[in-house]
Amino acid sequence: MKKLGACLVVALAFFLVATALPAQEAVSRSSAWTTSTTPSQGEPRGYVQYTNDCSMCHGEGVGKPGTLALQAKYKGAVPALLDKRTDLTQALIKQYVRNGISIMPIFRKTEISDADLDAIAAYLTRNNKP
Amino acid sequence: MRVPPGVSASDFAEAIKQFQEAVGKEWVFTSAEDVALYRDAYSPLMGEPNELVASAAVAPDGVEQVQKVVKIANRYKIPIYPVSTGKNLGYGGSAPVLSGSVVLDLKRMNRILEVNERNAYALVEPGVSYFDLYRYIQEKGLKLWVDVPDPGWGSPIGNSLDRGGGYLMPQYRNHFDSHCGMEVVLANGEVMRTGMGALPAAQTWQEYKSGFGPWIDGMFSQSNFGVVTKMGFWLMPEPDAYLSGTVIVPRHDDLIPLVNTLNYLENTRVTNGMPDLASPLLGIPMLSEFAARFDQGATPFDRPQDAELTALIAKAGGNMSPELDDYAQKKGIGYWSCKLSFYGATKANAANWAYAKEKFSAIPGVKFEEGDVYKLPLTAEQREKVHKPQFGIPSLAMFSIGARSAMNPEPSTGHMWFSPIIPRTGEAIFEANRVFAQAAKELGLPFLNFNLPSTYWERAFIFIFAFPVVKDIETNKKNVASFRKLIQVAADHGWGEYRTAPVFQDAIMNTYSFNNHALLHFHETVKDAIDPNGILSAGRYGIWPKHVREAKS
Amino acid sequence: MRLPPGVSSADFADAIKQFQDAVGKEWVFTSDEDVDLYRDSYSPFWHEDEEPIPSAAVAPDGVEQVQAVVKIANKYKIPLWTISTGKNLGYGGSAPLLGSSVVLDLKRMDRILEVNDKNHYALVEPGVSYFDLYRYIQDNNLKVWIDPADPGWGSLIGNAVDRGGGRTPMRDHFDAHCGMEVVLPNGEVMRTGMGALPGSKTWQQYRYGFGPYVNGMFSQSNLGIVTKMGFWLFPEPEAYLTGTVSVPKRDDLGPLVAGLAYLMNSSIVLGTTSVASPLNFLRGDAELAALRAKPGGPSTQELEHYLQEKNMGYWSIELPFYGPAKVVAAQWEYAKEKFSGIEGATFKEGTLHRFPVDPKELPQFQNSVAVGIPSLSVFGVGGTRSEGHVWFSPIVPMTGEAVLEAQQVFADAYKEMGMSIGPLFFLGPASNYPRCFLVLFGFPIEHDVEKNKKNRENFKRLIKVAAEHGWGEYRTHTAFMETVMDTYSFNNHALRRFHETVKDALDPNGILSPGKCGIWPKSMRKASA
Amino acid sequence: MKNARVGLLLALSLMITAPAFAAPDQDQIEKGHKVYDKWCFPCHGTGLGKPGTDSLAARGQKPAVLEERTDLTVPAIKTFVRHGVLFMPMFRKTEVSDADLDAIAAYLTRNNKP
Repeated sequence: MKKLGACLVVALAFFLVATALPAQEAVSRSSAWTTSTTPSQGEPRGYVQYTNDCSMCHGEGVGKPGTLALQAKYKGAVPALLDKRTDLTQALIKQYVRNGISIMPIFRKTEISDADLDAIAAYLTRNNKP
Repeated sequence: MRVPPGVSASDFAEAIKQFQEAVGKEWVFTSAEDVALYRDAYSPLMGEPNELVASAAVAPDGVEQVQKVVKIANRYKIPIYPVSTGKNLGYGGSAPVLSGSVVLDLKRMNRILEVNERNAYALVEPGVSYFDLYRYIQEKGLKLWVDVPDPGWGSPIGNSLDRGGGYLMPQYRNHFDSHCGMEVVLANGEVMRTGMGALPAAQTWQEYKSGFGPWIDGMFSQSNFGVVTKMGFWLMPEPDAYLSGTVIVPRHDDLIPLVNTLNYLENTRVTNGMPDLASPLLGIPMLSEFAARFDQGATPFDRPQDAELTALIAKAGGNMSPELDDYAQKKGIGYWSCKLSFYGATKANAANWAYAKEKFSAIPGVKFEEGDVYKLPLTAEQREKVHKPQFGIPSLAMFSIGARSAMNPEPSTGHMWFSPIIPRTGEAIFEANRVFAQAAKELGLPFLNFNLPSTYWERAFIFIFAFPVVKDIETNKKNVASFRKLIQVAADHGWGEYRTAPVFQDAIMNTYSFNNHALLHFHETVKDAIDPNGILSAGRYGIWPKHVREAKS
Repeated sequence: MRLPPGVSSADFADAIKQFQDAVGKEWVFTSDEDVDLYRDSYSPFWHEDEEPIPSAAVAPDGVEQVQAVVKIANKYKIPLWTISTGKNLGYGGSAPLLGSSVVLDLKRMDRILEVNDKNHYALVEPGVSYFDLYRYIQDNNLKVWIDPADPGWGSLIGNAVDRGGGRTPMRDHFDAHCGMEVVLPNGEVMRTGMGALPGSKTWQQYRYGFGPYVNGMFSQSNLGIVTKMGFWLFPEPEAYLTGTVSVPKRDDLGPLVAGLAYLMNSSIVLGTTSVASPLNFLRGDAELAALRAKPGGPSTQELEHYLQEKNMGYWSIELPFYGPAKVVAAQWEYAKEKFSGIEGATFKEGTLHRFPVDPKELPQFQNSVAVGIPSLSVFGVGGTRSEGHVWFSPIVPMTGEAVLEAQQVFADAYKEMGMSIGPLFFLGPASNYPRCFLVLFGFPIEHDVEKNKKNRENFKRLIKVAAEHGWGEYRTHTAFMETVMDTYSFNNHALRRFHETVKDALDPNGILSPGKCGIWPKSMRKASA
Repeated sequence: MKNARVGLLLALSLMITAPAFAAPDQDQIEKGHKVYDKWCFPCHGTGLGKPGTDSLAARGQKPAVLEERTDLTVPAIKTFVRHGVLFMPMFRKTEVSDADLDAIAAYLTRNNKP
């Protein structure tokens, strides 16, 4: 229970400031990735979550089917890398994560919590023009 | 809200309340929107009324919580369906076999309890993924490799219980075989440890598999006899070096001695990585280069763009033809090839490869290509270049097979794997191709001209191929029907599937029918004894609890 | 004639008649003289009334006959104790755990059904011994090895289902099996793995089949009678080489064992090795005896010095390498490199043998089991006055620390029990299993009631001492099965209670091997605490 | 009870001197040789790692190899096979049948002086 409480607090805190992304956020993750690396201390949470949950398919480099698929779909009209995009909306991101698309499957809340998804959405829309 | 079969709405509401007390309100999912996240993203029944879906999901965060959930389920006779990471796409994902079951989602139990470098093992919970374990090991700088399956987001526990495979040395790439020690919550809610773990002060739970008395771990693989909450795995020490080399043979019939020699070399541990069969002539790529070809913007099918060859292949229709043999000889293209991998000391790798060449030299016209030599660990640059699972690095690259790409502009929405086990002989490969090509013709399926098996297991082949899942219900229906026919065709030839998606589990278990289904009846006797209320994973791998069997008959 | 517990003499007489109808009169043994042949030659109860002697023995010659016998046993609730070759001496031999059981002797089922030297496997019946299969392979000139247990008259099936170990790369015998045929307690015959698929082409090539993998349930158990079993064989390699690594100091054991674990886990060393010390072989040496006689015993430095003077290491391991001649040389070179980090380590290369081995070389092998040739040389262990032995066989971690700790703990326990010990107390912990050490102590059996009583008490005490330190027995004599199973008690004996639930469901009459590994049928179970 | 019986049997077998018997035929001896090779040689043969031979040698028995003996009697052989001695276990009739045992005895007594 203590753990859940901490998580909720972090989630709430994040929600309040999500529009203006804090440069430094204390990442006190305790649920989904207790056992894994965070990219480096002090990175924004959305970046951390994106790295852990999305980049193995949508990242840079070889063997990234998500990036390949978007390259094939848009043929360079928009960047194939999700985190270079400036046209994604938070609603759309959530739609894909929770419903899947093509061979991208659905992600459950035990994999990517709503709070994590908010953070990812915030990260991927950080450079959007207002 | 959907209610599990045979459970009253009021009982279910009561159970949900108790689940909430057990795991916390936020970890019981009942809204249609949340429960939909547990659908099988690759379900061939997607959108049909008989799609297999959950009524709710419960996500405990520890073994005590699992025990509580199981006890509540017993009280109200609620079918529950454990998933670990729920990412075995193509084999069922996170959806239950019995619609209306409550999914027991173990993803939150993602603790890495121990990684021992000196004795090379790990003890983990079911929610730990290959990515998690890999990152943990990297972060600690341990000289250990994890044998990963193609999709790195899978769970070592889930994959091994489903008896999946990988790429490293034989004893590691057979994932169930590489486990050592289990903790299981039984259907009555009791927690049990197997092997040396049953000894309260055990020092060797992850070092000796079978303990004392009957060794029952296998009962919890591909089954519904318990919820595995911890499991140990033997890891591979990082080798000194890696070497690969490719053997190329010129004629169709050379596949037979190629496989025989390969078996000798693999069974004596001369080559100790996953052998990789291919056909330069027919354009069948190596498994280890399959995904990389998408990155190169090419199709995975790699053969000379030559009209004469295309015509000859079409004419041969998957069979032996002297013209194809002649063409291969004339153009100097190998008919078959096999890439061998060697993990070990630099000099031993070289000596093993030299010996392998000597053995293959008995095949007239054989050629050899020197492959990669890496002193390990890999440099950052090498890591980008290699087929990652062969170096214990998890990846998702294999999903390129179905994703949109240059050669696949209209991607599928998923796939289901047809995966029969065939003998490890060249003759069996030829026969399987003949049989399945004939069946495909009869079923009106588009098929590759020839299929080569995978070599995840050291003593048998898997003749695996993917059926696409698409958005169109009619096409899916037809594919499901064809899949069922192929199960029977395979069984008629003595080939059984090693694993399958829930939709086909009954059909496949039915083919394992020796002596009037003695094995299934045995499972049912055990099931009724240890899970009298039939709450765990009803129907998984064809094993149904008594009340469902009686209702069916 | 003895009667099985709870069976009337009229019923038993009927059953015997029916057994005779099933297997032939000459293969049902009821005379005292014949039944005595089923006694455990190494029984720790010799000359005592508790010695479990069977009431009769039945020897079927095929799976249908086994089924018939099991069905008769069910009708009259007669306990059957199954043996294959009955030669697991030190672990119970051919005698039952429960006195007056009927022994089901499968020795006559000794058919070698298939040996495939392209895919390297064999399919055999339970009466086939290592000697039998070895001869068959030699006679047919097949290029495959078997992995014999130390005593070559053992059964491949019996040893594997007892989870015995050997010395070659296929030495984990249960792990090396592939596919079973089992007669269940209800008399039905079942095949596991791919064997459940009628007409299967891969029964001996893929273990698991589809659905739960149940084979392990039939090892060290009483849930079924295994009537056929497949085994993976090692193809004859080109060569075999051994190399011995010796290290000078007691504390070098840690890095020595760590290096060994690395080589084994990397498949560089593929066979059994044991940690040895010359101190065990120099017991008769006067200088060592003098050192040991010192009050408080010799210090580690004194022992190290003593060995140094003799130009001997404190510890050594002999590493076996299997493979092409050039490869085994390269592996040995690599191993030397790995161990050269230990200061003062010395290396001695053994003879390289090429296969097939020249018969003239055979006498060079003290124990030919390491190259797949069955033998009985292990029986030299008892010495010339021994009347048998029972094995105490705990599993300890594969670390130097664990070995040193186990030596200390068991030496203290021996002292406390007034038993004599050598300087290091036990012979080498061995890597018969890939990831741990097996420590074997042969407890002598004598035909002396008082000594045996004392030894049994000591044996039970050692089981408990081991368990307290987290070391469990991997296998034990029938006399100690209950005590050992008692130590595997996690969560109030959850594992045994699970076995009991399964036992009751599969064998409601409790006819198969009651008491095996501490698993009793409901009717004979002690009220649980 | 049973143990007393064994003792008696042993005693009897040792007391009885080899009775006069008809010389066994050559077929029987050859069969006995085969059975001996299968069941006795691994422990009582020549070469390294033969505990039966080692044990008899350590006791001062000459020759230590059973096949070279000329002083064994048929009842003694049968007693040892059916009752064991020291660490040699007894053998069941499913292993060495009575007919096989007769043959072994014939083989091992083939060179006895009449």
